[in-house]
This record gives sequence, C-alpha cells and structure tokens, in this order.
Amino acid sequence: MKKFTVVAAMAAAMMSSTAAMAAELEVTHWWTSGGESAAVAEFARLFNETGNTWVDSALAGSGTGANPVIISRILGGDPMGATQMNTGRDAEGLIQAGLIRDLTPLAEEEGWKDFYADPGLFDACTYDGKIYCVPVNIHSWHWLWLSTGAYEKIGQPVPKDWNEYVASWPALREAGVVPFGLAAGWALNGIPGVLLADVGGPDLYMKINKDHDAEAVRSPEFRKVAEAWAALRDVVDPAEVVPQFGDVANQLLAGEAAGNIHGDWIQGEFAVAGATPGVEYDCLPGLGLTDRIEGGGDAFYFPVLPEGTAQDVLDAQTTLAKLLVSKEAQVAFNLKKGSMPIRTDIDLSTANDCMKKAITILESPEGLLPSGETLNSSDTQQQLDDLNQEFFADKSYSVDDYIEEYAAIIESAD
Amino acid sequence: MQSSVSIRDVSLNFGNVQVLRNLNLEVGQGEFIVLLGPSGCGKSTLLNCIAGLLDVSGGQIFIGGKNVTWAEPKDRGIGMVFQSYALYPQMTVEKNLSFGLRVAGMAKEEVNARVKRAAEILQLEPFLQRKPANLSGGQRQRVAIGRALVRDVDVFLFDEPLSNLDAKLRSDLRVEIKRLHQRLKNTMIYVTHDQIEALTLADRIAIMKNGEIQQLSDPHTIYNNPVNLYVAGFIGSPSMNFLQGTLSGTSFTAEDGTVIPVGNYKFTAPSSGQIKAVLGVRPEHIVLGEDAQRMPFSTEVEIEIVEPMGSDTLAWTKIAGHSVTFRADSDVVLTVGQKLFVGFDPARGSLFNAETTNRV
Amino acid sequence: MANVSAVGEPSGPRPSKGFNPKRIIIYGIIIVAAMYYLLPLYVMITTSLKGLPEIRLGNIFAPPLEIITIEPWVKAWTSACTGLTCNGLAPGFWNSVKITVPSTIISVLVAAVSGYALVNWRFKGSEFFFTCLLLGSFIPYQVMLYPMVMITAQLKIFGTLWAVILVHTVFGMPILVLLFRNYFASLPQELFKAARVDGAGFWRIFFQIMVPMSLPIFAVAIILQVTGIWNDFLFGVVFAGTQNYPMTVQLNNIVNSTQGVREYNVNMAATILTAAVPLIVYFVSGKWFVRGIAAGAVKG
Amino acid sequence: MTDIGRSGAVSRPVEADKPPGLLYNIFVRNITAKIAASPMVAIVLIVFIGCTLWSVWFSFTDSRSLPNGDFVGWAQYERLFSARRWKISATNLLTYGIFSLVFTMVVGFLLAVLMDQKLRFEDGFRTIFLYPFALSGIVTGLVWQWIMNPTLGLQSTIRGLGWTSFTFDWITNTDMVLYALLIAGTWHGTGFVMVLMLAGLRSIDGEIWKAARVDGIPTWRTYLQIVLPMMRGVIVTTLVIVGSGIVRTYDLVVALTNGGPGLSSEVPAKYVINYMFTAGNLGQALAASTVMLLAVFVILIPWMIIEFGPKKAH
Repeated sequence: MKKFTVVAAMAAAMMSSTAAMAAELEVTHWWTSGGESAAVAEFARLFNETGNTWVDSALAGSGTGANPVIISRILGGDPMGATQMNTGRDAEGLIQAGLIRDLTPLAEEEGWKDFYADPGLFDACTYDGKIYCVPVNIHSWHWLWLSTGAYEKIGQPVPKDWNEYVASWPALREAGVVPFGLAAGWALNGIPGVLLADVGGPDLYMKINKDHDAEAVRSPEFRKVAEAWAALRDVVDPAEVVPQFGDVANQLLAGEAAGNIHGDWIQGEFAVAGATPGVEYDCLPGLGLTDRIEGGGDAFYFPVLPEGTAQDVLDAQTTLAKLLVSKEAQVAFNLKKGSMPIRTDIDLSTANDCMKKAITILESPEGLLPSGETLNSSDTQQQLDDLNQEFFADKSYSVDDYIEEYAAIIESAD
Repeated sequence: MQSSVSIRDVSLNFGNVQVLRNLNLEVGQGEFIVLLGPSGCGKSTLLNCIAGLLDVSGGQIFIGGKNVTWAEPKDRGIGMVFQSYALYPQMTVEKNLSFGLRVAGMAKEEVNARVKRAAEILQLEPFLQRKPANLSGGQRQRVAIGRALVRDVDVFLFDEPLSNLDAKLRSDLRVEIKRLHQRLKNTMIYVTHDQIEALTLADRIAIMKNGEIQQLSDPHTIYNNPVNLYVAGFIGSPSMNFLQGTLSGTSFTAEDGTVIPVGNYKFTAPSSGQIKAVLGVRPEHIVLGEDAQRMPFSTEVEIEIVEPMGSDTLAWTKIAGHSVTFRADSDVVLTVGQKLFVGFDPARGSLFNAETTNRV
Repeated sequence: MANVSAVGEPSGPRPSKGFNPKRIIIYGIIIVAAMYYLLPLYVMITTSLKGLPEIRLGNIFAPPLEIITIEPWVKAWTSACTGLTCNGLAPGFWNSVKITVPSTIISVLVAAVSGYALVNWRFKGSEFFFTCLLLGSFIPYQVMLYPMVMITAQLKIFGTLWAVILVHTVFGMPILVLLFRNYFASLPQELFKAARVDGAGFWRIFFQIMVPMSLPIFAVAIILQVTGIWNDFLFGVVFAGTQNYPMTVQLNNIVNSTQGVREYNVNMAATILTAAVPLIVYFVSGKWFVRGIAAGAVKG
Repeated sequence: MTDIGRSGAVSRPVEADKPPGLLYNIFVRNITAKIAASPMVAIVLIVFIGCTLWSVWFSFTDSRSLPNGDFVGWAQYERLFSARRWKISATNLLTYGIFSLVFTMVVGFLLAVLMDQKLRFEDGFRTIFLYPFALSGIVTGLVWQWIMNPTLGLQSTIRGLGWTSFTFDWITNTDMVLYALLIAGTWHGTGFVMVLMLAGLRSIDGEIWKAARVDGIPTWRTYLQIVLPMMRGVIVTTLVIVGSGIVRTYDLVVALTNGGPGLSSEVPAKYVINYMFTAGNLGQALAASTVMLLAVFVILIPWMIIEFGPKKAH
C-alpha cells in the first residue's frame, strides 16, 4: 500500500512542476487507515492525471478530528476545494447558508441518476430538490467476518449464518479463541443496527428507523434483536477488547478471534495483509440471514469557493466531481476500499468473492435498505449510540430496560 | 563562677567559609549579654548555635551546666524571640503561647496558668483571643516574648527582636525588656546591630567581627577603653575621631607635625621605641574655649559644619589635618567659619598601634 | 542528654547516626515515586526502539533486547503518512514552530501589559474584568470554537497565522494575566511611584523598569505558552490555515489510524518527537520555571 | 526621563486647577494605560462575556450543526436532564473531580514536602515529577492506555512473569475505569501542583520553622498545623488552576478510554463536544456547556467574593 501513496505523491510533485496551468484542489477527508488511504490514493492518481493537482488534507477521526475542522473552515471563509463529510444534517446547515455548491446541473448533464445502482443514494445529498453531494461508494455494516483459522482450531466448519455462529461460541471459548473480536469505541456502534435489520428483518428495521414506530420497539420481534445483542454482550470479555478495528482484522487472520461484525472497509485491512476470502477469512452479508442489506455511502461535497477564485479551480471541482463517479475511478477506488461501487455497469471481475456477493445483492432492485444514517438524524443516532454503549458495557442492564429506553428515543426522534 | 551558658571553642563552617572561629564565651547566671556587630559578623549564627538551630562544626555548648551540644532546641532549656516575631498566623495569641506546651503534653491547668502569668507580665490579657494579624508590631513582639516566657526556661535568646519596629516603639520596648529582665532575673542573650540597645540593655557586650569576639566587657569599658580600633570605631555615635601619627615615648606626632603630649595616658604596657599609631578621641571629650586652654592639648580651629541636635550641638572641624567632630553644649552658639580654641585630655582618649590595631 | 561520661562527651557536630532511617525512608519514597513518574517515558522510549515482533511478544517493560533500531524514529520523522503525503513529522515540525513562536510572543506580551495595567494603573472595573477572565478559564475551549470562527472571519483573518495568534492570546489570557498580576503586585510599589515622579510614562515604566525586573515570570509564561501551543491540535488546524497544519495533526493521523499492522514503535517514536519540544523546554528550563512560579504564583 | 505628556497620568497635575469630570475620568485619565489594557478588555467583553452569552442564547434554540435554530425555550435543558449519558457524565466528573483534586493536592503537597528536605539532586527529582506536565492530554492518554491495556501492558507482563491470576484491567472495567483515568490524570498534573506547593513552602518565613523547633513541635505537626494553614494563598491558586483543568477534562478521556467501556468514563466536556460536532445538535451541546458553566459559577463566585471583593485597596 505504501507504493501507491509514494507513486501518488511523486505523480503529484511531477504534475505540479510540469503542468503550470493546472489548478490545485485541496481535498479533506478522514481516510487515514491502510486500506482507506490506498483507496483515496486512486482518486488522487486519476485526478492528477487530468493535469490538476490533488492537495491532500487528511485528518484522522471523523467526528472529533475532522468534522470541526471542515465545518469551521467552510464557515470561516477558508473552504477547501472538496471534502468528505457526513451526509445529513451537518451539511444541511451549510447548504442553507449557501456555502455548498449545487451539483444539480452537473448531475443532470452527466445523467448520474441513470447509472447509480440505487437512486435512493442521492436522498442523503438532496436538499430542496437539489443535489449537493456525490456519493462515491456504498458501504455496509452488514457483514459477519469469520476466521477460517479459528474454526480449524476447534474442528468445526465455518458457520453459514448468525445462528450457527452463536452456537459455536462455547466451543471457541473452550479452545481459547476469542469468539467475537471487538475494537474499542465506535466499532461497537454499527452492530445493533445490523442485528436489527438482519435478526429482526427489514420490515422491523423500516418501521423503527423510518416510521419511528415505538410500538415496533416493544414488539416480540425487537425483543429477539435485543436478546441477540445481549448475548453478544455477554460473550465479549471487556479485557479482550482491542484498540482499533485493524487489530481485529489481524486477530481474525491469526485465528485468535473467530468472528466480527464490521463494515466492509475492514476488507481493506484484509487486502493489505494479503488475505483472500474463502481462505484466511469468510464473509456473510446480512449475517447469512437475509439477502437485503442496509447501506449508505461516503460522499464528497464541494464548498462554494470565495469570489475571485480562478476559473481553473472551479473547473477542477467539476472535473473531480465527474471523476469520482467515473467507471475507472469507481473500480479502482472500491477495489481498494472494499466497499461497493455506486454503479453496476462496470467490470468488477477482479473483485473478490465477498464483493461479488455484495454486488449480487445490490443488483436485485430491493437489495439495498436505506442507511440508518439517512433515516435518523445524527442526533437520534448519537442517543442510540449512547444507549447501546451503556447497555453493552453494563452486563446488569436488563433487556427490558433497554427496550424501554430504545422506545423512548424512537418516540422523540424527528 | 556560676555559669549559665558556656560556649567552649565553638566553630562553625559552611563549606569553606568559617563563620565562627574557636569562640569562647561564659555567660553568668542572670546576666544580660548582648552580641553586637555588623551584619555578617556571626552574631546571629552564634545565637542559633546556642539555640541548637544550627549544628556546630566543633566545640561544645553548655547550658545550665549540661552539655547540650547535641541536644534538640526544645531540650536545651531556652526560649527564643525572633526578629520577624515568627508567630503562627492562624492561631490566636493564646494558642500561640500555649501551642508548644500542649504539643509537649503538659497538663491543661499548668498550661493555662503559665499563659495567664505570661499575659499578665506582658500586659497581653486584652489580646488573648486576637490573631497576630490584628495586633500592632509592638504587641506582636510582646506575644513573641510571651511564647518564650511560658516555656519557663532559664535562658532567653533574642535575635534582633526590635529591628522591625519604628524608633519610638523600639525605645519603649527596650525599656520593657530591661524591666522584664530585672523582674525575671534569668539569663538573656541578645543579638543586635544597634549599639544604643547594646549599651542600654547589656550587663556585658560582646563585640563581634568575622566570627570572633573582639571585646567582651561591660558597656562602660567598651565605650571608654576599646581594645582595638575596630571596637573603638564601631561603638559611639558620632564615632570616635582618629588622628594618624607616630608615637614615640610619651609624645604623639600627627602626620602634619602637630605634637600631642600623651604623658598621662595609661598605657597597657610600657611603650618601646617609635611606632605608627592612631590616637582616638571621642567627640564629647573635646572641650572649648577656656576649658580647652587647660587641657594638655589645645589648638585653634575653624568651624566647618554645625549640626544642632537639640540636647547638644555637633560641630565639624579639622585638627592636625584630620576631620574631627566635637560635641558642644546646646547653649554654646557656633557658627560656620567661627574660629575658636578646642582641646582634649589624651588620657581620656585611646591610643592604638596602627599595625596591630590593638590598644597600646 | 547530660551524659558527662568520660568517653562520649558531646562535642563538635551532632554525629550523623551512620545510616539515618528517616533519610533512607525519604529517599526510598522519592526514588519509588520518581520511578513511577519515569515509567511512561521509559515505556515510550524502549517501545520506540524495539522491532515489531518483539513488541508483540509482550513485556512492555523489558528493554529492547534483540536489536535496538532507530528505524521507527527515522520513519516517524521522514516518511510516516498523513493521508497521501508521506513526509513524516518534519514539515509539521516547522509549521508548529511557525505557529508557536509568534503566538507565544504576542500572547505573553499582551498578558504582561494587561497584568501591569491591572496592578499599577487600576481603572474602573479592572477587578471585574480580571474576575471574568478567571471564570472564563473554566469554559471548555471547544464551546468557543464557533464564535471564534465567526469573529476571525469577520476580522478577515481566518485561515491565517493572525487568527491562531489571536486564539492563543485569548485562551492564554486567564492564567497568564493571573501570573503577571500577582507578580507585579509583589514588586515594591515605590519603584513604580519613583518612576512616575521622574516623569516616565506607561510604556517607559513597563519596558525599562517592570520588564527587566520580571524575567522569572516571563520565563514561566513563555514555558507555559510554548508547551500549551505546541500541544494544541484543534486551534492550529482550524485557524492557522492549510499551509500551517501543526505537528499534532500528523501525530493524530499516525496514531489514530491503522496502517495494516499497527506500528506501535513508530507511534511511540512519533509521540516522543512531537512531545520533544515541550519536554526539552521543561528539562532545560525547569529550574527557571520553578523559580518564576516561586516568585509569582505564590501570592493568592 | 522628561517625556512628560506621553502619558495622561503624568500630564494630569498640569490641569489640576479644574476638577476632572466624569468623561475625563473615563476616557482621558491614564489614557495610555487604558489603550494598553484594551486588548484584555476587548477579549473579556467580546470573547468571554460575548461568547458566553452567545452560547447561552443558542442553548435555547433547536440549532443543529449550525447556530441558526428557532427558539425552543427550556426544551434542550429538559432533554439534557433526562439524558442518562449526561447524568453519568456529570456524576463521573464529580467523582473524578473530587478524587483528582484531593489526590493531586495531597500527593503534590507530599512531594513538595519531600523535595523540601534538602535532598541531593533536588533539581533532577523535580524535573522528573514535572515533565509529564509538558505532555498533552492526548499523549498522556496514549501512553497510559498502552501501559494499562490488559492484553499488551502491565497485566500481561506480570502474568508472563508467572503470576497468572494477576489482574489489572481498569480501563476495560466499568467500575474501575475512573480510577484508571485518575492514575493518568494525577501522573500528568501532580508535578505542577508540587512546584506551586514547593514555592509556597519556600515562601514561608524561616523563623517560623525555628520558632517551631524551639517550641519542640514535631516536623509533621509543623507542616500540618502551622505551615499548611499559612499557604492558603498558594492552595487557593492551585485549586483554581487544577479545578479549571478538571472541569475541561476532555483530551485525556478521549485518548485513554474514549468514554468507555460503555458510557462509564464519559465526562461533560465530551458530551458537549460530541453533540456539537458529531451529533450535530448545537442547541443540546450549548445547553450542556451552560450547565457546566453555571456549576462552576456556583462554586467559584463565593471564592471570588472572598478573594477579590473586600481588599480592593492595595
């Protein structure tokens, strides 16, 4: 992965010295992990090939590291050329203030909606009927990653769905294998949503997240979800929690941990380590229980640049926006990132087995459930995260209390 | 002799610096000794050694006949009063007085009795419940003395106790300390750089310089028969007039040739040959006018500066080429430029060997 | 104590009792405490000198046994990645210098003048302003972020070094003004009065009389500001502009991202490198710091 | 020294024949001093007062990620006080704050007393105790996370030495995580407290010590009953500095535990920042910060009155 970044940097250096007319465009993002930066390097490479220069501003840590910087720089009148940003309400304020470039004309000209796998992906980018951002991938939390090595140790076949996996826990424990590898902090936050959609089913998921139906939370179906969540809580030993999700990837590859629910970007880590699905690890989309997965995208926004900005730079914004969704960029980026491309009309023959599974799901018209991020405000999401963190950490927190708290948050959700 | 405090061959070094040099001092029971000297002469250091606040580098210290060289301050039977009062600011006067006793585990009645007595002696009764911050400087110093008093000890040590007070209070408190000594009759060792305090309070004064005692005598002797130039110059205000010259036999020849007969001077030893010498004369021993003519030495001088002091008048002039001050009665009218006769009796003066600086 | 025996008549210095149990206990405690305080630094340094396999084997307290490698240091300094640029910490170091030097100078000067004005040129409400400053020191900095962005944007200095200087001046004010105010109050007022009688004005008294007498407290203020500003992440990155991302941004990127295998040794080397400037400041000038604190901070 | 007129202070006597009016007093008198103090005044008025009022105002709105919401009355506060995470955060801060304050003050004082014993290498020891103060909260958190991490740190090392039942899992243990925070926090802060205390000890008149020795008061009692009460000024200054640091505790928590496990080490400053930047609920964040500020006011104002109120005259 180092090679790509070095090549990109060299390319950038050469471009800037030879193509004097080219514009420099600063791009902020928080893709700093191994797989992520390899993926973003593909964007940078392609952008630099257009004669422009990608000035990279990476800031680790989306919420606390990057977000304050990005928002305050746009607000303060020192905007970057383009930026990754959380979709939804964060951007809404900036859009209202007229600080984000309207991409509707470009989208129509390029016919984006025609080739996007799911036009619903634009929902998160749309405000007052206009499009303000470019989703560049679809990623999903709905994956159960399993370690083939761990199951060899206990002499059992690799589970085919969540239930088999749960059944294997005692044997794993006995063999000294960590049943569920977990990274500290935010890595926990995606798991309850996965259980909700896959153990509880898509209907329950939509009732709760879209309709904010508190009664659905009090239903027996949701209780099953909560119990699964509690079971997971009980099998995880807090002392075994590792600092980063990349560490979990390593645990799985080493057979030290048996399974993990995590977003598809963990594949980037597997890829960096040179592992192949079906050999060192296995993957079950929808936990092997359902063929519909929830997904959302990372998106790029283009701030309105201050008056007097050279036309070159404005053109460079347009160039980048077009490039991000181009076939070439989509293939290159998503293969590195481990996420699904936003278009299905491209050749992904080099994709690995896991991605192919995902593409199959995506090709079915109903395959993609809208992401919780777009249905709930980040405020509600934060409250749910807080509840889940607390529930998970406190083994005496009862399922009944959990359901009641959950219902209360859903009731007040807007 | 009944010795209360006895200092034997005490020396103290801080690194290479010798602060006290083989010092000996016997203090009698009930005696009031003042250690006098300029700052840095070692007087406070010596007091701290006696108190046990500093360890000596050599020698022994006896208090009340006991060898206390290695004893803790509290076991030496001393009480001490400090320049900054060193009162415990957050405690009332009463607590300040009693704290040490209570820490030592003394019975309550006894503590109360002692505090009561000290407060009575020092007239502190009205202030017992006040904190030091609400007392005047003089009152604070009395509390500090009281803290030594309640310890019911034989030896009181005072470390420049009055130098933080203004002139008026200082002279008031000086009298109080004298009165206290007369009443209590215990041994007091008192450090000061103020010669008036020393002269008024002391039974004996020890003049110190460079960690050594220069002279240890009663105030009268110190004043009239200083053993060396240093003591002579240090004691007395305005200080003693010095005339440089040569001494041969019974005649002193000043540098400008003026001859002063010193035949009636009481030499410490018979003089031999001719030596370089200094003749010291106190300003108040110089007399004017007709009286001057009767003195073994007299001369006519011109007044240069006149300083009326109220009780008397100081005048500046030159004798034998040296600047000289003399004291005249306040009735005598002196004017600048006036010429008159002055004279003195060398017998009342002091003669020093200019090389050894010792009295001859 | 009155043992007047022939043998042991006390004389000369008090004998030190061979080994004095009290001293031994004191040194014992202080050495144990010192070890506790040094432990993290030790762990950082040894970890940064170990190879990755050795780190994963366990004992974090063991000294590097196999090979002492400075490769992590070289990597952290020259080639660790921030996103796509892999120039290590070196560029950030110079950016941090660019931010720290002017911010320190200006914030300390402003605070010194304010403290001086508070003590010697009292004006109506000066105590009120000072009280507000002290209370202000309890507000989490981040709360001020939006308003400060708007203020600097209004002043048209957002994204420049001036903005970051302003922000550090603002947030350095409470403690620095407290220090200077206390210190100036402890100087003899006669000096100030004498200078005024001599006809010296505000600035002349400040520069020719107060400043030369206040070097200890300036040392404290400079030490506090240099370390504080150097360690800052948020203000530097938000206000100083794209060209001036401080070193802490790179540190944050290096330690908070998983580059495949987590390179603990590189992380630790990067951490030490980033902390080096404040650490050196303390190791070298700790004495002045202590002296200055003793001179200034003691008065309530 | 003859530049009369450069300062209003000096030129004032010239106009002494007419009594200065109010306007004169406000604007002209000591004009240079006022200009010089104007940055401070501006900072106080605009930033510390202005921004505080701004925050308080927007805490009554439903502002999302940008300050542009509508007035909603007490709604944000109602929600704040019913939020479990806020309650946990506030309780945590209270527990951590009290422990941390007591601990840093006591340890700092004890270290200062030890340093006061005429040690050899005093400078060296002092630097050792002080250097953590030079490190940022992030670095402190990272290092201690590394040491206290059960799978890589102290626990595994000691187990590796043969004591297999040894447990030191505070950062992953809900009940103990605050104490893990305390270890790192006191490690970071005690050196500074020690320096302040040492300065306080050294500022005490040496004759007090002599008097206490003559009175036969044991050393520990002298420290406790005489010297400590005399250091009131230093102690108050230290409390304010340490206290303001504790209230703002954020970096350390983020780096060490990130509020976990669960919510068990959440603190108010983190609540504010999370809702401000991650959850995009500025109104909620500002309501929380307003409550924090109010709490500080309640504690500090009585002290301010005692400390600065009556003795205005210098």
